[in-house]
Amino acid sequence: MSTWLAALPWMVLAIAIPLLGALAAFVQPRRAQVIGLSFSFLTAGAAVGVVLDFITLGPQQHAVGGWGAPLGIDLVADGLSILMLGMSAVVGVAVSIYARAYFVPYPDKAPRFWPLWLFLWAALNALFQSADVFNLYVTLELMGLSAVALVALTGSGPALWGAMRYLLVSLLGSLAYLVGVALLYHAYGTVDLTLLAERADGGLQLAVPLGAMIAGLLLKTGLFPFHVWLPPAHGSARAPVSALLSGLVVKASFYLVLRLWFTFVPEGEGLPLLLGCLGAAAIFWGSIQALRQKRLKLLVAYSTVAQLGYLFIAFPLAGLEPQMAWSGSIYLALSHAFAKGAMFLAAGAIMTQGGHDEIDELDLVVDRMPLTLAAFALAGISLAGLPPSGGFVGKWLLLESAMAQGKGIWAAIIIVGGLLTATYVFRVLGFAFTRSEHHHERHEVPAAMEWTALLLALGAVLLGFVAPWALPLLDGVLP
Amino acid sequence: MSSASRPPGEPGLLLRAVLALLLLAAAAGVALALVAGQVAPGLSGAVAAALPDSGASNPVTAVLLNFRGYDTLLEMAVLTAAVVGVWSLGPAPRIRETEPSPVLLGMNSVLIPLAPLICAYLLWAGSSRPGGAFQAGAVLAAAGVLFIISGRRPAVHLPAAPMSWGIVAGLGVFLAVALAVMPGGRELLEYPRGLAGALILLVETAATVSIALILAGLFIGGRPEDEP
Amino acid sequence: MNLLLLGIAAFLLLNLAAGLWRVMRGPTAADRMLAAQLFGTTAVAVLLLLAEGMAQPALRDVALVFGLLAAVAAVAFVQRVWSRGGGHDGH
Amino acid sequence: MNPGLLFDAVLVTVLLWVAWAALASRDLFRGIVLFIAFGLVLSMGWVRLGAPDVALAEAAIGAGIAGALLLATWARLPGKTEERPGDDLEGQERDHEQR
Repeated sequence: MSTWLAALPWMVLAIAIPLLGALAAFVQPRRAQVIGLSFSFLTAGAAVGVVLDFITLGPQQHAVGGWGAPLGIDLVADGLSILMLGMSAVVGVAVSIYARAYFVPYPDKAPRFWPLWLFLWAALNALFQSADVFNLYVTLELMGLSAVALVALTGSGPALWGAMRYLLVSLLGSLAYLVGVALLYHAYGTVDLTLLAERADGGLQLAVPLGAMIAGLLLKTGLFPFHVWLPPAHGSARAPVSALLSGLVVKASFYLVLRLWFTFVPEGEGLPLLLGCLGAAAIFWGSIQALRQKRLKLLVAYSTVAQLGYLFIAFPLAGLEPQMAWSGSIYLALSHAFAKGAMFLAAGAIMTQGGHDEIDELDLVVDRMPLTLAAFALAGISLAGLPPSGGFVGKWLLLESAMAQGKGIWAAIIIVGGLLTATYVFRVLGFAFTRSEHHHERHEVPAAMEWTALLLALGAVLLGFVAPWALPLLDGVLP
Repeated sequence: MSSASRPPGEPGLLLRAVLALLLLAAAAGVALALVAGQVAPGLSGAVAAALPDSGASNPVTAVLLNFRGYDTLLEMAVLTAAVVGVWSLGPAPRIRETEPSPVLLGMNSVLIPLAPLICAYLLWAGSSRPGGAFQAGAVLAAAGVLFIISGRRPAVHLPAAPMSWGIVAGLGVFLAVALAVMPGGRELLEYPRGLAGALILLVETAATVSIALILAGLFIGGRPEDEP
Repeated sequence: MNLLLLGIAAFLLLNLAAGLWRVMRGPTAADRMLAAQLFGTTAVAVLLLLAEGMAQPALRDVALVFGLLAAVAAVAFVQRVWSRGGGHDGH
Repeated sequence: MNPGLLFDAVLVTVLLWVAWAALASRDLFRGIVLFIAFGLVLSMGWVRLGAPDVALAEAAIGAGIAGALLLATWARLPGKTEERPGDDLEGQERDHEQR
């Protein structure tokens, strides 16, 4: 890499480029597709720049305005940040390529999709790099608002209803988080995470704000029983939007839960156990609901509810073997982003082709769309945690951590959840291999929509192979 | 009231009681956290110390546009995204306004020209006393709303292009300034010494125009008709 | 001085509370709306008193903005609400 | 008695009461008017908290945009054209309950 390229402020560019792209796509609605796709590549390039900077130089910091904490705002890119940035870059590029083909028949939607998606991407990149609890609130707002608008883009009654519910939940979550921020500033006189970690002394002064913030974030993550808004929103959105919401947006609030947890390291057994139990409930409830769904996209959406539950199993397991449990949870989050993104993209392709997404009317879809079905199956493998996928690595780490501590009940939950996942994935595949009694009209599906889903699903599987290189990046982040 | 007669969609008594208890618990928690322990000195000392270098003598403006200007930049993105979201819902509803009475027209001819004046005043005052882009933009937007609902407007038929350029101006100029100061080893938004005051005024002026258009655009409630 | 101004401000605020009774009672939308308009006027007076009493001249700007923009809600009411629902002539 | 304290006590009482009344109002229109009044009182609250900037923003938004937006929205709600605006909705409710 030439020196001037290496000297560019990639952390800033990863936020500024998508913002500029959003503005450009908004003022040039007729060229929104071209502008949007170009800026997607540039954004992903900037994210890769941050990752390379981290690998060559170690954790990066950028004091916005030159003031530094506590007066100014600091941006930080550590191992956890760059994993999330990289995840957003890969899923983002795949969804962008897919969306360019997907929105060709909807010339009135495309000029709206691109600015909103680029705003969302800017918010994600800003969120993953921020080290300031108030600035994180602002990024949460930008992320929530653009995500809601993306759901409403569908325009149908159920989508608007889902978007409204999503908006209210999102605002409530933000409000709870903001109350926590205000209390933290009241007690410690700063909103910088590093300084807060130094000054926080436990007790009620820390417990109440932290509880408010985490409760708000759980609402935004959609952890059982706060998940009720998730299936209508994710299930009724346009396919590329669903992929972004399930793949990336819920991960952002989960990332923030982890960030707060790693910063303040709450003491006590009760809260981790509660989070683990909610996670276990989410796995069962989400999987059972997924099995009962008639529509493919709702099945995939309920599967998100279930898979989000897994991420929280790490909390009760982190006592003795924190490294292993946290690595497992983070790796599951990454591979779920890839797999669920691929699954929603595949569902969108199937819906475009047949004009519907009734599961028992899939009608030999394997003959017509082998690539898409392969994508769905590969993504399913990663979700179910079969080797050698990324999902396998994540679940294996959790399992090993549970066994090492003799907490067999958690191991059992992980395994049973995997079986349930495999069941609903195979239910879809089964109908895809059988002929339906009804005849359905068929539409051409652009090739780009098929192979982006497939590549993303392959990525979810390949994540299993890169684990030995990816997991050490987390050294120094985990408590 | 019995549960049978309550309107559909309204939560039942049990749910209400649970929600009320949760809210009470949350309020009690917040109150306890406020009372318990010490109150840390905030950042007002640090702000006062750095104020001479900030380019604004009003500490609030210095925080919003300089020390924590990055927050404000992202907030401008939030406002812009809100308009994009509203435009995505559909074209602006056609509302046939009632023919305005002569009283209204007479009042408008006084109030509407006053608004830009007050807007400029608030914008200018912002650097040294309470005021600033948001307040100024809101006053201007209110004048726009007055104009729209008075029935003498083709505001919805305003061509989309100037409106959308005006909407993005605030975030665009802010971002351009934030990035343009970087060459020469400065950080994002690190205004060069001596130029801070002028750059802040430039950013605030663009933001005022955008905020006014954004708020008025939210009132209109949809995209202009010639927008695809 | 200070005592007198803040006392008067508190008295005006109590007046405002009394005006709320009209908002609650109605009976017509115009009654409620007019009461709210009266609040705007009261608020301007309270803010001007506070500006003197608290020695914060910037509060006059707030009063100015209230005075200027109080009309907007009233016009919205007349143009969009009152004239449409058949308030004058019925159907 | 400290006049500032007296003023604040009245202010807080009125603020809380208006907030509650706006939330609990069954008549939507009355709720909107109460919300406009709430904005006014809240603005004075910001003044007493020493935040004239926020008071100014609240004044501009509350008096200028929010009220107009809510009223315009109310006018567009379905089922409004049959009713005379400002008909005594409490009376109607009473009638309804009697029936």
